[in-house]
Amino acid sequence: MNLSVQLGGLTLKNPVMPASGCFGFGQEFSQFYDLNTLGAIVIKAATGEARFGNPTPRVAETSSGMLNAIGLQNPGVDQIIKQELPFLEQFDTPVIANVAGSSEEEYVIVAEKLSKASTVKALELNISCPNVKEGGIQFGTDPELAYQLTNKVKNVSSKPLFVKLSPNVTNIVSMAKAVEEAGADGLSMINTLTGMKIDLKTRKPLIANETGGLSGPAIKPIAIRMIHQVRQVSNIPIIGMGGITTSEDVLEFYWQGPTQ
Amino acid sequence: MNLSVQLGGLTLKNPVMPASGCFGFGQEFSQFYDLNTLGAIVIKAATGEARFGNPTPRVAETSSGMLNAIGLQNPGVDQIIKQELPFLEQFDTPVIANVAGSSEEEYVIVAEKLSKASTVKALELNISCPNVKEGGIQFGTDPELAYQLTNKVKNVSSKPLFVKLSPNVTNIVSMAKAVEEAGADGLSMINTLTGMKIDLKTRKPLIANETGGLSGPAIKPIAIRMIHQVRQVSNIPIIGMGGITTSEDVLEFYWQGPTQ
Amino acid sequence: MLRRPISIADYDKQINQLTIIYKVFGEGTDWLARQLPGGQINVLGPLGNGFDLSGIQGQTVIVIGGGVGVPPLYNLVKQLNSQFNDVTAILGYQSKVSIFYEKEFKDLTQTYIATDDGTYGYDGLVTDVIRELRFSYDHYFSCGPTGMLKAVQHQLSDIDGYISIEERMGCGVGACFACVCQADNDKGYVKICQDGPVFHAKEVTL
Amino acid sequence: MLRRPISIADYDKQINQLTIIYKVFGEGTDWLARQLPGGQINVLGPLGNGFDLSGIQGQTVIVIGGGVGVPPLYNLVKQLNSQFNDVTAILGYQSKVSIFYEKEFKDLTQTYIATDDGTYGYDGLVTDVIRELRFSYDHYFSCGPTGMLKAVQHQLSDIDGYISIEERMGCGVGACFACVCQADNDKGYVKICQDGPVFHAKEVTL
Ligand SMILES: Cc1cc2nc3c(=O)[nH]c(=O)nc-3n(C[C@H](O)[C@H](O)[C@H](O)COP(=O)(O)OP(=O)(O)OC[C@H]3O[C@@H](n4cnc5c(N)ncnc54)[C@H](O)[C@@H]3O)c2cc1C
Ligand SMILES: Cc1cc2nc3c(=O)[nH]c(=O)nc-3n(C[C@H](O)[C@H](O)[C@H](O)COP(=O)(O)OP(=O)(O)OC[C@H]3O[C@@H](n4cnc5c(N)ncnc54)[C@H](O)[C@@H]3O)c2cc1C
Ligand SMILES: Cc1cc2nc3c(=O)[nH]c(=O)nc-3n(C[C@H](O)[C@H](O)[C@H](O)COP(=O)(O)O)c2cc1C
Ligand SMILES: Cc1cc2nc3c(=O)[nH]c(=O)nc-3n(C[C@H](O)[C@H](O)[C@H](O)COP(=O)(O)O)c2cc1C
Ligand code: FES
Ligand code: FES
Repeated sequence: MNLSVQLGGLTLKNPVMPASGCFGFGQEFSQFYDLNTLGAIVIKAATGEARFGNPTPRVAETSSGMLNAIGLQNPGVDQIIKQELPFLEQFDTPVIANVAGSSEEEYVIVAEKLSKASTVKALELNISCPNVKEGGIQFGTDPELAYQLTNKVKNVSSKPLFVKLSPNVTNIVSMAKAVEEAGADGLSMINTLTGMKIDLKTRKPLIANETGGLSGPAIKPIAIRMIHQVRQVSNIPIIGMGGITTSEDVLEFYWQGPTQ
Repeated sequence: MNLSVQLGGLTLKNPVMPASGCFGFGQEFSQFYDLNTLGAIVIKAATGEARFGNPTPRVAETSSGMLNAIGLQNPGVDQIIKQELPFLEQFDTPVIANVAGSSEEEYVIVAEKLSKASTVKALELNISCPNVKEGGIQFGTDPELAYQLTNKVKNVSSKPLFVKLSPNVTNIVSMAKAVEEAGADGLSMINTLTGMKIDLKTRKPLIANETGGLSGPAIKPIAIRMIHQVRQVSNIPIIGMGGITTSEDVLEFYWQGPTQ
Repeated sequence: MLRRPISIADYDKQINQLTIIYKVFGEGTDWLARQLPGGQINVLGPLGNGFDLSGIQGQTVIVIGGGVGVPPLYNLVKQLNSQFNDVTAILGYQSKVSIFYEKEFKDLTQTYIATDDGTYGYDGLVTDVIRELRFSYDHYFSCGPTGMLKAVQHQLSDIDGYISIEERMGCGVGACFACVCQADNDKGYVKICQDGPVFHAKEVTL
Repeated sequence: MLRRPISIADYDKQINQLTIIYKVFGEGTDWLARQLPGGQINVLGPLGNGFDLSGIQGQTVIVIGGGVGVPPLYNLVKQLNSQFNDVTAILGYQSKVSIFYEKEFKDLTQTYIATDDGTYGYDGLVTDVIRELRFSYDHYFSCGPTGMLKAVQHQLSDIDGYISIEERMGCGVGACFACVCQADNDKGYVKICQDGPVFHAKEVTL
């Protein structure tokens, strides 16, 4: 059975790939299975400089889900290119690099550098991280800002560009349309929904950052709905995610018409 | 232990009440326990005329949650006052009536009629039902429309007015502020998040209405987050809901400062 | 997890035993099937109505079941027998492998089996069997997938009939309006969980 | 449900047996406690490091445990004994009722018990016991709540020490950056699940 898919110019062996941030830079999970079996590898968000991220606790369990507020911890784009990407060269699996930042300039610099790295086959523009004070999310909730940012990044990158949308919006369709018009080659849907958990002992938010991003099976119905809505108005590929844990889940996303 | 709470002018024995639509008009659950034990009873949405609601299937199970698209089925405000409210008079528990509609005029008429019913002690303005084509949700996602509607309803009603907010928005705080400025005596948070489930056999949405509202433990972290955010900027009472199933859940909401 | 609606297939008041028969279909029935003898499960019921057999005595009756609609008819046939009716059962299944309760029914009454794919018994639908038999009946009782009920309702429109219908449910007690069905009554609808699941065939529009 | 991080308290290579000791704290450990003999559970491990005892022979060693930090120290004391060290154990608990493994430790080595509320043994914290004893040690090993570790780290800052630290975890393998701790190394942090949970007391900033 041929499971290969076309994804905005890339050909993938199969439509299965890890979501950014859940897979580090690939080293850890390579001890558990052969990364060649994946359709693509999406690495953790890169920013212009190294970031330490948020204080701990950074994760909390919820019903059929979890909250995380890692806060984009990463060694910075230069270190990622130098120290992390070489390991991934050995696999016959395209690498998609997740691009983050606090300002338009930072996004553009990070995207430009990553798009020049030969191991990187596509970019995923993370305009939807809810876990850092400045950066990310405002680009993901305002179609105008999202359009501008996508446009600027597209101009400096020769590689296919996926834009990762935030579900924390009133109108997902207008966000999708804006970034498509700005030149996005595809969409990644969805990032996490902003949530909170209270520690019953302290009566305070359990996560040090107070809010965190909700992921897991709990949010799958929301992901499916948003992808369905966007699919009615757009034909560019969609990388679907949000609570995928079983093969049935894969099919539920697949039959929406997205790619993954 | 005195569990009584003040709720926008009402005094409740305790802060526990069912959410609108999950409790019909009280008759059914009165067979299972004494409705006098509740802090308040929130009845199903009333519209100007009788509505049959959406085609079936109307509900679907999801991980730690469910989708519903009942579509505001109800016998209409006049019938509710005549046929349903008399049953609730026997209980020493205040009734909060949920008000819905497709147009400003309809909301105003329904609110006016219900506020004159002696059994009704407060109104809950449902500007957040995601399950009917026209009506409800646009008022719940646009602060300007929400302000106007709340204001008009407040003018025709002498009873405390709670406005039920939709979580399907980018900025819950601006919605809360708008309705508070318009005169809301309190807020109900949250209504359901719009979601979808695919039937793996037909490859089509399982719910006849395609989308449905996601409720249950899955959405609790989102409810807690939104209540927390609104609590920072507003002091009016909040009726909290969204996935409350255990006493621990009650406390998690309670310690946000809302009333319920 | 939401509760699952399951019919009472049989009961024995002497030994306080209630029998349910179900098909492992998804997560809920899978969980149920993994429960061990001696274990406890949380049940809300009995809810709704059952087949009303008052006055149905010494008549000719046809009982039509499809798939998991078969079990609730078992106790019905027992009761019809005890009221001296002449009962014919017609049971439809997808395929030979999905047949169950054949012997139990045959021990009770004259029973015809049909399979969609013709791998056992009559090759076709229960409505085909009814057409071939060309008997005349005073009453019919049916339980099965909505498509089958609709066909039976149409085919036997001139006979007094009762059907048990299925719908996805929320509360099971009539409070949430998840399980409504259009009906020819003053409200225009019935709630299957509370008013049903058994209705007069003329009352509901499938 | 997310996986729960639990230390290996003891193991026996001959009979392929691994012992874990845990406190029923919330949903996950409650589930674990309800599993039956003969059942199977899904385990990912062993992950991370353990206490490194190479070269620690014939020395004086103090072992400090608090609450559920006690179990992982059991096998450690066994190993320290087998390497001819002179071991003192100081175990802190909230109250008399929460004490466990006292006898097991006393069978192995000289053991002091402290309780926060003074209902058993020494009335106070493990750091109070250490202060009273006024012995001198070559090394210390500690496992317990972060507050205790911090106090011990401070009190015994001039002794070569190793601490095992706790944090809420996501992946358990180093991929998600949930469990980082600030550290005095070139990256500025360690991942507890992958680089730890045991660190040299001088390396990490609690
Ligand atoms: C009044 C009534 C009586 C029934 N009696 C029996 C019986 O005696 N034996 C038997 O095997 N089955 C019976 N069914 C069907 C049975 O309820 C479903 O097969 C079962 O709910 C499937 O649950 P699941 O978790 O295995 O499947 P899933 O697909 O995992 O269930 C997901 C959700 O869909 C609902 N659902 C799925 N299929 C149906 C269905 N056909 N009807 C209603 N809800 C459904 C479930 O209740 C659940 O909420 C009856 C249904 C109704 C309405
Ligand atoms: C490296 C390490 C070793 C441990 N070894 C042991 C041991 O040997 N025996 C023992 O009883 N306990 C041990 N713990 C603590 C144990 O992991 C927690 O008590 C347990 O995870 C609580 O889970 P729960 O489902 O019962 O509680 P819940 O509060 O329901 O758990 C909710 C979530 O919080 C996490 N969590 C809660 N408390 C802690 C905690 N103290 N540390 C890390 N995550 C936590 C859970 O893993 C889960 O993801 C260890 C923790 C770590 C980090
Ligand atoms: C621990 C963790 C870290 C994440 N980090 C990132 C990130 O760096 N960049 C990003 O675009 N998304 C990040 N995400 C979001 C995921 O990529 C994904 O969009 C989300 O988790 C929903 O999918 P899931 O339910 O399958 O996890 C992170 C999620 C988790 C749980
Ligand atoms: C079956 C069903 C019907 C509902 N009908 C209404 C309604 O008529 N009016 C309303 O304001 N909310 C309605 N809701 C939303 C609930 O009142 C509540 O806001 C939501 O379900 C979240 O709370 P929960 O997770 O505790 O169910 C309905 C929810 C369900 C599940
Ligand atoms: S299932 Fe709620 S009304 Fe029937
Ligand atoms: S738990 Fe994921 S990095 Fe440690």
